[in-house]
Amino acid sequence: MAPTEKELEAFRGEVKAWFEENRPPEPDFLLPQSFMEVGTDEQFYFLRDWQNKVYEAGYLGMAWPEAYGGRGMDQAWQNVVTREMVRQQVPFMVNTIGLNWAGPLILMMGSEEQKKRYIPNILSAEEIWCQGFSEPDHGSDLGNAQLKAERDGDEFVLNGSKIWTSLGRHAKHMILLARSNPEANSKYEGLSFFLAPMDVPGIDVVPIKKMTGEYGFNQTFFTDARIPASTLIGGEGNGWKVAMATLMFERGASGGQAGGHAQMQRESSHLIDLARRSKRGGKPAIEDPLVRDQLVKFVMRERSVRLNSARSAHKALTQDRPHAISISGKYLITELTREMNEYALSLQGTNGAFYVGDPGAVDKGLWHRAYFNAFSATIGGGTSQIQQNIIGERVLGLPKS
Amino acid sequence: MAPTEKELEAFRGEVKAWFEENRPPEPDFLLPQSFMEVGTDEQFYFLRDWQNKVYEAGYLGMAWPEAYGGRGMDQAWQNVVTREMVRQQVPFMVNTIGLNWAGPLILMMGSEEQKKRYIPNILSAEEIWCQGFSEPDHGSDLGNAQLKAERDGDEFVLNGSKIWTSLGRHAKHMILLARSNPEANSKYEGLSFFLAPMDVPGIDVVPIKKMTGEYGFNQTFFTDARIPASTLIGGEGNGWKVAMATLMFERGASGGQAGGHAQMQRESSHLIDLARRSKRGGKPAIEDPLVRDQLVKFVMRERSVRLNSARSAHKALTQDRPHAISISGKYLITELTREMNEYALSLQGTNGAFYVGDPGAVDKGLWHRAYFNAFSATIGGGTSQIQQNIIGERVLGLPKS
Amino acid sequence: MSEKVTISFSEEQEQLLEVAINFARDKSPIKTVRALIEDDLGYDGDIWQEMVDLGWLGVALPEEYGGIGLSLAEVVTLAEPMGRHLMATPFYAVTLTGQALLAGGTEAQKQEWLPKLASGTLGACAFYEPSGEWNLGAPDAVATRDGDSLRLSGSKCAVVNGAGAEVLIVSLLLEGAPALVLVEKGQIPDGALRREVSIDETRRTYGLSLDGITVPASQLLDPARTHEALKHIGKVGCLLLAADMCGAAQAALDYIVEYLNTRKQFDRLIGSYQALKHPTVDVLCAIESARSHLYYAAGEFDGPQGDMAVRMAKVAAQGALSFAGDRAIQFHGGFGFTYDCDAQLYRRRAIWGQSQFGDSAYHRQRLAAMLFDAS
Amino acid sequence: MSEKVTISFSEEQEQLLEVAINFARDKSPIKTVRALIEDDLGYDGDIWQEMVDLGWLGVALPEEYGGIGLSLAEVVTLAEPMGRHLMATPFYAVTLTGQALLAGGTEAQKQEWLPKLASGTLGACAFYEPSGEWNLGAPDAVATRDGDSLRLSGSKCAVVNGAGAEVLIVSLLLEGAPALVLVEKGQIPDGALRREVSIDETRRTYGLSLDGITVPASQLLDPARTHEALKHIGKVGCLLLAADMCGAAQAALDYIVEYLNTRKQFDRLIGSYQALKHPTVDVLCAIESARSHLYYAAGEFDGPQGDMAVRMAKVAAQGALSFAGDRAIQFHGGFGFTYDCDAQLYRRRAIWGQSQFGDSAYHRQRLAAMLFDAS
Repeated sequence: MAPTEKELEAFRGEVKAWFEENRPPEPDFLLPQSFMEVGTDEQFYFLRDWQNKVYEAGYLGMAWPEAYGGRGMDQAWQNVVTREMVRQQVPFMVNTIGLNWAGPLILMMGSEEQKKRYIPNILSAEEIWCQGFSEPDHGSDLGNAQLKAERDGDEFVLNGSKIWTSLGRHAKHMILLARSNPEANSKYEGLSFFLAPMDVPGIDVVPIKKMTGEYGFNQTFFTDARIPASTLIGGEGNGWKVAMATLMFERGASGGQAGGHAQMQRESSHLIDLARRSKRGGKPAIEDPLVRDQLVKFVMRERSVRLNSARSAHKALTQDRPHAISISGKYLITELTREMNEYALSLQGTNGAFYVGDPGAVDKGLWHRAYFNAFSATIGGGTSQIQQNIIGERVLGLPKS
Repeated sequence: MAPTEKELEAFRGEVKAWFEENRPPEPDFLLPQSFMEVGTDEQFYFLRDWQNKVYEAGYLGMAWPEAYGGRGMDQAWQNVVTREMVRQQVPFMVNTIGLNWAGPLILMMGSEEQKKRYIPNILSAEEIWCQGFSEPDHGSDLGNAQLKAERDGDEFVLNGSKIWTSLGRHAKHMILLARSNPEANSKYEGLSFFLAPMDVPGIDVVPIKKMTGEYGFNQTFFTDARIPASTLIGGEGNGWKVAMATLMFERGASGGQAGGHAQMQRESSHLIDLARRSKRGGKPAIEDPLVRDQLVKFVMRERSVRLNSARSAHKALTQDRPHAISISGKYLITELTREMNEYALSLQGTNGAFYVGDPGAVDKGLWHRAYFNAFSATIGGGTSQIQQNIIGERVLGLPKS
Repeated sequence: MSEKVTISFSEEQEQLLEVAINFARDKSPIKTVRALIEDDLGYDGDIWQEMVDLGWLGVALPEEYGGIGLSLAEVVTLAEPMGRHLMATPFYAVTLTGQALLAGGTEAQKQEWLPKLASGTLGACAFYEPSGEWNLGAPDAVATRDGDSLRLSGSKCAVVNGAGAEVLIVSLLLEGAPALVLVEKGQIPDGALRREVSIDETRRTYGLSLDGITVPASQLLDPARTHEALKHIGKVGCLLLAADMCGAAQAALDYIVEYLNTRKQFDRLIGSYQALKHPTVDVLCAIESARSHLYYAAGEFDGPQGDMAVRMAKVAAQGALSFAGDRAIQFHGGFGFTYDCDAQLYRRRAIWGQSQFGDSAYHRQRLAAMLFDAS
Repeated sequence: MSEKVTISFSEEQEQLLEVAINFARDKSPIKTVRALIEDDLGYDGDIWQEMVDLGWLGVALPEEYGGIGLSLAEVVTLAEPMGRHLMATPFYAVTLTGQALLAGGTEAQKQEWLPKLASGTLGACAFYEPSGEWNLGAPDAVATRDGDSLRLSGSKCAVVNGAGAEVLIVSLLLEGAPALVLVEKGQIPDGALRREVSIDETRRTYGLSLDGITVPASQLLDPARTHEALKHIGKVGCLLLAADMCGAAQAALDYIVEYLNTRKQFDRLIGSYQALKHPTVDVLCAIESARSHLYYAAGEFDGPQGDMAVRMAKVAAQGALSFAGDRAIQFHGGFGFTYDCDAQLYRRRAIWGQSQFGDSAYHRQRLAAMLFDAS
């Protein structure tokens, strides 16, 4: 039953207090801003323990079924928690792929056995998940995935390579899109989707240095790696459909995620705060009319993304193009994030010259790193240019390019 | 022989004085800003007489051969005149197509007879020229021109229609791209180029109302119109090459024009002047930091177009991509013009509501009209989007879209 | 803004929206819009009467003054579809006049005029002046006391539907302070109203010379509420224009998409070219954002964020329509440049909307103060 | 600007440009650039010596001080190709130091130091401070007179090639007025220089603590010329950075074009997609404009439009490189996000260039004053 506003308000107070009391002390190393940026073991274990603590407190997977470690409650309760986590800017939930993509996917189309096997450990962070979609030579062209999965009895033998596997070194499982039938009628029909174990022989995870100078991504090599056929999900040859469903979770176009925020957001409020602290000609930058005008533009764009979500609640207000908002969200927010972080550099005057690790770097160099990392979102999961194609074709019905 | 700087300086003084003395008094109707906007007879005759006067004074076609009505002088002299005309903002030279595209084309590849026949009357404005390139259904796709030109003895019979024929009602001749051989191997090989007379039976010119609410463009219909084969230029079947050469003149990528300015430019200086006269919050808009910032951006873009031309004089400074500047010029200047005129509307406060004809319209509504008319340049002669293709493919060597 | 945001949307809004969508589509096909451009009055009296009969002029007026007693949120659901179909009626002018009277009128004025406005009597607002300034609180026009009368002088412009109005609300200075005065049709000398050449040809606006107009002092609106009334008028104006421009922007987008899906160049539908497709996607996104700002502002109008939300709605709608109109012209190629192409109708409407109640830079400046300077 | 504009370009410039293009290309392939990032010194001493032997450090210094007696226009023709190949040498620091001394030094200082700088002795400039402000005329660092000595205090940052420099020019306040002081290597205590973590890893910059440094008063630069010297330094800094960034932007463009012409997606070369092609065209146009501004500024440096031209050159180059670098990352897709992709080198360089001698908004503000407020 849906909770009342009053109940939720009371709950929010409780949640607020819990996070205030239990948020982990700031470590002496710089924390990553999302699961894609976890580059060291100390960062990983810190975040894993924190997710586990939140789960143990009952604040994760609240709307997931009790049978699989959830609490079977209305989504509204979880949303209160998630928003409070964002508000207090506590560290994010590191098992992001498990909580937001793999988990809902398994709940939607996994077997009973798969649900029992995987879901509880996703919530507790005992088993970390990673994603095996992109390949080195087919960045945006998911349908062209070439990693081979040859059936051999009740096993599949994997050969090939996946790239951008965040948390690959810590992951126990991978959601994997592979080519099980190279002879299929279309490239899409030849794909299958696996909940692949990462701890079988023949899987090598090699870290990739990012342009930030840090690690966090990997390339994963498969050499005659054998995985059980029971890890198939959605049925052999249906990999493309499963992958599309997963992307709907990834883009936030489908609900059902376990909750908990997935990244430390750089919001306009942080940028405004930076402008208050920065000087231009001896005065706070926030007093500069040009800075003000630009900041208002950012605030409005950020608001519009939230307001779009709010408007989605009313069918009458989205009747013309019902999917416009959900399909365009990723494009809007990722480009905004990149631009805001880039703009932050111009507020730093001569100190924009300093990077992470320099005592003179503004906010420890966070803005520089955030700007660079923002590209992982304007590139990953379909580049902004591909997003524009998708929006144009699916929402406006324009012909394919 | 090239004149010295000193000689040119002296000449400039003379030219300056002549235009100051001879510029026509402001008429009681609003003058058009280019030949594409000539909508009434009174506008046309005013401008024709003015061009004739400038020619009679010896200030037009100065670098064209004496044999055809020019003066055979170095181009530098003509440039002094043209710049002075721009500086003083005297009315433009109305026979624009004749002076800048048809004229140089005939001089480059016309027969001796054609040169003698056409060139002198172009300069004197006795014979006005128009252009027959675009067709109603093939806006940007020039190579696909469908107007039929069937040979019949020493005549060609024309059937079809051309659109955007500025000055069509006043023109004596048209540079015409037509399909003389529908069976040719490629669509390009089937084209021929004519210096077609407009006063033969079977040619109808119908005015088109522009979005400004004014006229200036026409659609020209050809119904069994017969023109002499002697009006062919470049040879039968070579129409595409001739058209491309013409476009190089149109885009300013080839020199050889007769000189004289072709339009009343809306320059950043006019915009700055408007900002001085406009009020924002009781103060001149020019004191508003946001307005200032935007105006500086415009000034810089405008300057860069001029500086690009200046840099073109030095091969060492254009060695990497020798054609970049000439090929991109049209795109840069037309988009800048559109944006500047659009911006001008925001400087007018509540008075931006008034259009040409209202006594409350700022500068008689010139800015609104100029903004609308600016689209004729971002669309005509290959849209900005097509220009970007051309630049990408010809200058950067990128594959075709 | 990390708190949860909701957009309130009432059942009444939902019902009115449906009705208005159908009404505007049926009554204002583009042919009619173009025909009315040539018409001197500029709108169809029968259709106007239908709107009156539907009670739409009283939607946001209290029942005690003959209204329906809903709010401006419901008015937005009427104004947006009208904007989408470039519907030309005095709806905007009469609504604004009613709101001005409601916020600033004396009890007697409200009792006399609001029921009339609710039942279709025309009203108009005369705020702007040749100075071109947006600040409603600093007019150049003047009223001078002459016994029990006020003698007006100065000139006004951009008076929407001014010619047919039975009552006009005029801003001016009285004894050095801004004031609002009610002027009745009969008090306006012949020739004092002059039809203007508006950039938006679907609108009828008028210049008004105040010189020689004298009205009883009782026609002064409540001086104690002038400030509040001007603020309210500004907010209402922005909200109505935001709704209008949001609607028009959607029509401009539809118009672009239709062309991109039918027109071929180089043997391909032009919508397959990313050079046209991607900017069109950006137009869509601008419109979706603008609509979200609009309906948030509609629901939040009287709330703590109302002023901010309304300004943002105007900025967003203005931006979306200007962009959509500009690209609509460009993407229609040669045809886009003709008067027959509807693209110009949208672009002209955006220019007009920009000229009223402050442009985007103006509002962003004020938004900055609200967002960054709050103590 | 309806007058005729010309860009002067001397024979010496043309010759030097050719030589520098070949030199930079040969000596600074991208492998070398990346190797030097890992190197503590950050540049190749042998190559530096070659540049010294070519006389490049004396190009814009008068012959009487051991220079060649050409101008900064010729220096630009050297700096642009170096930027194009991300060449790491102390050329920038030494040139700037020489110009600072030339404009602000006493005759004795110039006679002592300029010939040394012209022949390869390293110099550096210490202007910036933790305040982050660009105004060179308002430092926080202070010099106090102590008999015939000056005691310095405060801290400086972003001192390019500070560690190896034999001489540093330091800005500070002396008796409340801005002043420039020459500090010799031997006068800097151990540990006072700290290598910084620069966003541009091809640069070596240092923080400098002035506390405890004492120099003879004779090391004060000519106080009568401080104002002029600071102005000159700002102009030179902008010009050198404009050249550097123009060069780098061209390399970034080449890097994009190369990828667009080889990488396939969905079975098509990605350069055939207008979503990538058209922004790349805009990068090209930005670069062409920036180069035109640059060479105009180079030729006009000491002319009446010099100050304006140099600021415009910096703004244009900054904009072109930031844009080119940002799009280079994006258009390289997943690879663009890796350290191995050169796109990041260009983007980092743009961020660094933005941080020095004023960003674009800063210069536009000053340009506005020159353009619009001149009497």
